[in-house]
Amino acid sequence: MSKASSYGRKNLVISILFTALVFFLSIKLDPYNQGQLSVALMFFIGILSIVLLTGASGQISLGQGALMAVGGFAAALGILNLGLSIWFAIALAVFAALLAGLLLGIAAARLSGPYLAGTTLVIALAIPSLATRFESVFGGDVGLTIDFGNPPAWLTSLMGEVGYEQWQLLATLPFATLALFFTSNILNSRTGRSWRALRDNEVAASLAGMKISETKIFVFVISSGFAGLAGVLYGLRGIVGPSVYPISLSLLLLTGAVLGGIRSILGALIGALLVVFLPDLIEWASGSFSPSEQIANYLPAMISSILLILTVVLNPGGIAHGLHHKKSHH
Amino acid sequence: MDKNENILSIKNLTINFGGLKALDDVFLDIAPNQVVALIGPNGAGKTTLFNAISGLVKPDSGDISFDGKSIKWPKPSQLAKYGIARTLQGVGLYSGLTVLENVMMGADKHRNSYFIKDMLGLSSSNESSLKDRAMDALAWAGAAHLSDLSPSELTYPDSKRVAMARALVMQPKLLLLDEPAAGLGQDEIDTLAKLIKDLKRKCAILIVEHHVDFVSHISDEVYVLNFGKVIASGSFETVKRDPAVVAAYLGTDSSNHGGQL
Amino acid sequence: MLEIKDLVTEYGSVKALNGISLVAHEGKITTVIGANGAGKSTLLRTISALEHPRSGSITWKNKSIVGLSPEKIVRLGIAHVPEGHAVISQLSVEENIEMGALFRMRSNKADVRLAIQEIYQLFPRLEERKKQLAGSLSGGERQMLAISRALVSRPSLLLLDEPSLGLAPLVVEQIIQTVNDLCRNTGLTVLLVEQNANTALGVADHGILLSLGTVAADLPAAQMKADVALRAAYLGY
Amino acid sequence: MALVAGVAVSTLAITALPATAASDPGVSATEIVLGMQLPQSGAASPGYNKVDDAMRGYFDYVNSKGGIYGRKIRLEVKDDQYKAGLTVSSASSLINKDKVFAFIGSVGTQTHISVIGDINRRGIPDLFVNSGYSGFYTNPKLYPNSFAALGTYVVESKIVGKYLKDTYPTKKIGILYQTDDFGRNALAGFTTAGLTFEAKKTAVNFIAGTQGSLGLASQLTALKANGVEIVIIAAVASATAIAVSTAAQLGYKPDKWVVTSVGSDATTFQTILGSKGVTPAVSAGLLSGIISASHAPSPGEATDEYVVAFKKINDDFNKGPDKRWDNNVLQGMNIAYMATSALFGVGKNLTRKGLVSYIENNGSKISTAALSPLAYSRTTHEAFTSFWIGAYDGATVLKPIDGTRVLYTTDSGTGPVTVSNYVRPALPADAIAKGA
Amino acid sequence: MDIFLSAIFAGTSRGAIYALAALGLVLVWRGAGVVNFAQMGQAMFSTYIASTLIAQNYSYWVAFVVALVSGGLLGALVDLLVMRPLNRKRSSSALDSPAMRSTIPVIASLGILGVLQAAAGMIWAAEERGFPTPVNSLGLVINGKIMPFTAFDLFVIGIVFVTLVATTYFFKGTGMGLAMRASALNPEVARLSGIRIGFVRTLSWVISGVASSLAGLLVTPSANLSPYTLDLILIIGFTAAVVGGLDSLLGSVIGGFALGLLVSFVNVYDAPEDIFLAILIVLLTVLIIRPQGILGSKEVRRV
Repeated sequence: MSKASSYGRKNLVISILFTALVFFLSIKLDPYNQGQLSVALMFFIGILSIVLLTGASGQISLGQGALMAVGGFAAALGILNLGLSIWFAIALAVFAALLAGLLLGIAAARLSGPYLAGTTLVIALAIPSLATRFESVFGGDVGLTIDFGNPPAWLTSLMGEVGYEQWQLLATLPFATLALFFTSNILNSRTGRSWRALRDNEVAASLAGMKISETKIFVFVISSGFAGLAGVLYGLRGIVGPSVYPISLSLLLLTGAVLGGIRSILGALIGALLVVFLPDLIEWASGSFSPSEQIANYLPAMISSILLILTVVLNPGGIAHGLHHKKSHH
Repeated sequence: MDKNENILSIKNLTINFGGLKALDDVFLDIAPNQVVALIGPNGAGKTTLFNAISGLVKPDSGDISFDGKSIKWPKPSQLAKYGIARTLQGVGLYSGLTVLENVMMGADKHRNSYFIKDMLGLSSSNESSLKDRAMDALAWAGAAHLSDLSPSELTYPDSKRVAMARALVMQPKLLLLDEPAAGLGQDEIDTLAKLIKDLKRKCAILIVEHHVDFVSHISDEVYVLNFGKVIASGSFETVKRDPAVVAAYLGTDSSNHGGQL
Repeated sequence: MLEIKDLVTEYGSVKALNGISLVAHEGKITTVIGANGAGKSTLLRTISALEHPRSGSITWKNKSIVGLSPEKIVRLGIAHVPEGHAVISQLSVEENIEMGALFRMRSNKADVRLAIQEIYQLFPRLEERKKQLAGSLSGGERQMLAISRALVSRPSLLLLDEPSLGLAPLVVEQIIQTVNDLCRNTGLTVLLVEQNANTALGVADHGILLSLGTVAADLPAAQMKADVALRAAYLGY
Repeated sequence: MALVAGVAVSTLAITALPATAASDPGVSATEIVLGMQLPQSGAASPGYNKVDDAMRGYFDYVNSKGGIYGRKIRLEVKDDQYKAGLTVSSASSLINKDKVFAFIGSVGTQTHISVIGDINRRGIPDLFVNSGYSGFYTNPKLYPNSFAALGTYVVESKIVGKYLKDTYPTKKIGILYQTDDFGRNALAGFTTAGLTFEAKKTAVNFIAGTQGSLGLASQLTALKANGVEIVIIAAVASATAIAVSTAAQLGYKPDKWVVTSVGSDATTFQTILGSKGVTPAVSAGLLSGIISASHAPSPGEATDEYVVAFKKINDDFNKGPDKRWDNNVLQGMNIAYMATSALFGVGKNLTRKGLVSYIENNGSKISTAALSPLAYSRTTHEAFTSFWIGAYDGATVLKPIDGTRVLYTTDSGTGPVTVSNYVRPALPADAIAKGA
Repeated sequence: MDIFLSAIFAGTSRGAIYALAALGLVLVWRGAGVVNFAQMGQAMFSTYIASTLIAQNYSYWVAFVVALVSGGLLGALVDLLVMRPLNRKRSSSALDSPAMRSTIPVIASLGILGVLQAAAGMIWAAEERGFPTPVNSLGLVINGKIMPFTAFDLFVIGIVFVTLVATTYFFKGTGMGLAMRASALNPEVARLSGIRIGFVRTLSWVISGVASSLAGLLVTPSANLSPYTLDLILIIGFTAAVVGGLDSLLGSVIGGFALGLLVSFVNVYDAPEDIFLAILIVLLTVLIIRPQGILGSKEVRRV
């Protein structure tokens, strides 16, 4: 029984392997795919926030994009007004998102199902509109420009020339690793266990001593922190603004989460890779019968929507569930 | 019996649902290491009483004291603190957790202060102690071999064992069992009776049960509810001959009970 | 005649019915009694197809009804009044009654009207309260309403699940008597599930005692009423 | 081997070096690859999704005539759905997968801002951006490789603002603008020109894209109630159509409507009203008299040689799903025309640095269908700093007011508005500008 | 005063649209227990069909009827192809928990929305379109003043009320309506009463589909038709339905008009940028203070 008691060590090993794999890819891939992979890692973090919120605790959110925006804007303001380095700005972003998650969580903890879905959808609409409301602060529709900057000297002296996409990927990697490590620890520990218990049976969970509302709010807060982290990294690709975090981003992440497997960390990774690389995949696959431009443009949206419906109807556990199959998952 | 000796004491408990009196001036005392059974026909208010004790229903009036201390009616999440554990009708296992995790949930004290440690993966020692306790409880319930299964893979009697283990692992002073024998075969009921007799050494037990034979074997004291009232209490032998109880169970051919429409 | 043979119904891995065989004769009241958890409700739910049997047969008027949907079975003249005053409390009394006749409203409107009138004669209180929401009725009235909802379909077999549940003895008496009268006057076949054994056996022609999903006794009602085994099943002596 | 001086580049262009000398990505002996980003699908795509097809149509025409010094132009187009997050990815795809030599004609301020920094950092030419956002062009040190395809919103509104102030000194002027960079830039320009707007009385705004769901009636009522006699609309064409038709329903007939060039496409206006059941005659009537400004000829000017030539090329070479002749098609054609001119201008030795340097130093030499000269210089990368003011006639053609076209010039700052006497050079016979 | 009046008028005419959208949501919530986020996608799709017919010179009313029929068909398809299999699957699914049971249909409906928008994009999205009104859309004259309120607005409000009365009559006065309410409130008792709840559920999807395509036909004259224009209507319609009480037809209509007035007043007296924030605040306030909405019944709410 000593094996599972050291879940932290196991997760550490997995996280290190993950880092090594991505690092290897960062050297092997072409710049475009380096960039795509870095977006996938950002989405991975964003989807992990859904795995925590919806997968683990059973609360749906169609507004994770809004929390990503909170993270992005906080960081941009920190960088542009306080002159923070991107690293401090990222910390600030997570903190701001945690705070926003607290506010939203307090409102959301009383809601469930379609009510929660609809309300978070309105939130996803309302929060980015604040950017235009307070244009002088948030830069209006144009937003605020920030980026990863140039790779630091120590890195180039270590690795030779580092391309912009490669640097983007390498800068994202530690955060993705941290998110992976933290999430797998959370889900495999008593914290995750009690969140899942809450999801499966509120009455039994409260009889076991859990405070239902407080816990739901707490999950919202933690999940928001991850969303904020994903949001700032996504913004650091060049811009933080309403057009970076539209409602469709929230829905895209949810699609990724469901396709991959809403209860699984592996599923989050699969889902992130899928939604990022699906358009490339379709482009590659449709090369032989070259559909008209208009059809080709809407093909990724069509295919991912169909996959979403099929997943929900046929295999709600997602791809990861299919992979784990009978194995009881965590 | 001195009321200070009682682990649980309820007085004048009344609950209205709309105009309906679900519980009417109910009293109940449980001494330590005693098995008290709550019986009565369907709809008599047994589950409502259980729910009131576990804080799932808010009484309109009445007092509850636990360990001699009068407390305001508890919230569900405080039960564990007071040392009360409960099984649910229809078992109520967490479907997304393994058997072991279900029981570990019972063993856990649930304070968010563990979060940072958990997130950093530093809670191994806590985890292993939780796990050891959970495995002990499962072993006691005869379900250790099921620890890695998911609740949906269990047979009904097995899931009852797991539910018992989950309640027991809380090390309660009072265990509330909701229809533990329902859906079990005779062999399994006998095993259950043994378990409960064994358990009695550790805590007091309040049990809602229909299976009278089972009740007669395990209970020290029986309360009979009908129409939200305690119509009889005492040892099973005395209670079962009480005309009011017989009438409640078998119906009356010529009743002089007041009609309530 | 309703004939059930070797019926097995499972909830997950629990065998709620473990090989039940019984017969309910036409124009008679057959009562199924037994302690809670004996499988009484499951039996009725399996007959009306709310549960699917694992094995065994159910025939009504010599035709198998296994595999039909609940809504088909109603059309065959089998009406089920489930446990717990199953009315829809957000609908009015009148609507609750009409609901039971919707499926034949178009084909036989006149008879539905007649059936509703007959029900109001049977339960005048329901007519007085026909515009009220069913939720505002007392327990006894709700039970009457639930039975009315079934009767309005003009069934030839009535499956009645614990009509006494939570009702005062006087009311139980009244309801059971009404059912008795119906059976005697109209030739309705009744399968009555009751925990309240004495009352049920008081009116029934035949009694069936269930215990842990099996038939423990199958006797004429009067004989069963005198039987000591019965007491044991309920009170352990 | 830094070829910094523009003169040197031009000289090299004349000396016939072999085409293979170039080493930048996207250019080979036989091909020049250009990349474009725009919303081809999604809410912001209608109208704009015609620009790329028009450009490709013109390039195909050029290719059919032998290309540019033997190099065929290939236009790679990426759909970013007007979502900045996707713009970053599709830019990377164009840069790294398609290995484009330069970006051209990218549509959208909000989206282009997400990649403009990166494109410039990589030294990739960012030609003729379809955004009037002055922040992209007025400081070439910030974005040395980015050049506009439009006059900035500020320039246009300063010119129109001054015209209104001079022509209607006593009229009460109001503005309906969409709350985004375009609407607010325009508002700023009009204010700089000396027009005064009081919020809620003569300046009302709406959220871009929501006019259908939220309505414009309350905004127009406010203008009407406050006696506004001249209404400026700074919004996209579809919103213009809704605003004008809503006002007609409200019985609000201001003396003049003034519509910024972005929102005044006659085809869009008529198509939208047409599908509402408004006959072309009626919608032409609604359009008639509306004041607008343009740097280019009106697509309806049947006698303009550029319009005639481009229309013919569009008919023959545009393979897009919707090639109906309108402002968007004209704009696409003109961008491709300008690009062809610049590429010929650089010469056979085509490098990124060379191209940027050529455009920066030879702005006035690059040929354009516009009636305004190109303003590209080392101090600004704005395209057009001149506009002419016109009014729609009954046949949906924007015509100079009083019959004579007067070209006004200004800058994106606070400089004065002056009259320009620029005369557009004649169209080359084959409609391909092969350079000075 | 003029401004105030016009804010009321403008709000009322918008409100009628929101009311229709809210009605459509309530119909399917009552009939099938699903909040259908794909609803305005269905409306958009059937409006495109109408628009295509009109472009081919069919009369408005032919297109109108075809759109309503195709709206109903779409509703039926959604139920038969997605919701029914989902219902069958849900009891045995890997994600079976009370929280997920109400969440999964929401995700499915978002998928349907995505399919409809992509399909409309593939078929029609190259150009932006408008959509005609069947009646005069010039402002009404009151006391010599032209109001921001047209005969078409009156027509829309009329249709809202006809729909409200018709659906209310349908629910309260017809056997099928009774069957529909019964199967939503208590499927088991409904089945035991001989009601074919599968059919009844599909029918409620059909009716909701018709109502939403009606909303689409009536809103697009003031919006331009594109695959995405109606998304916002759904969000406002959802808020209106929740404000009114998700299970009350009359409540949803009241909620719709309330939202219309809210939007209009924020627009006139504050700033358009605050509209979404105002909607969020109203939604949260209602959910916290009176979760069952203005007219919703407490028992049915599933918060």
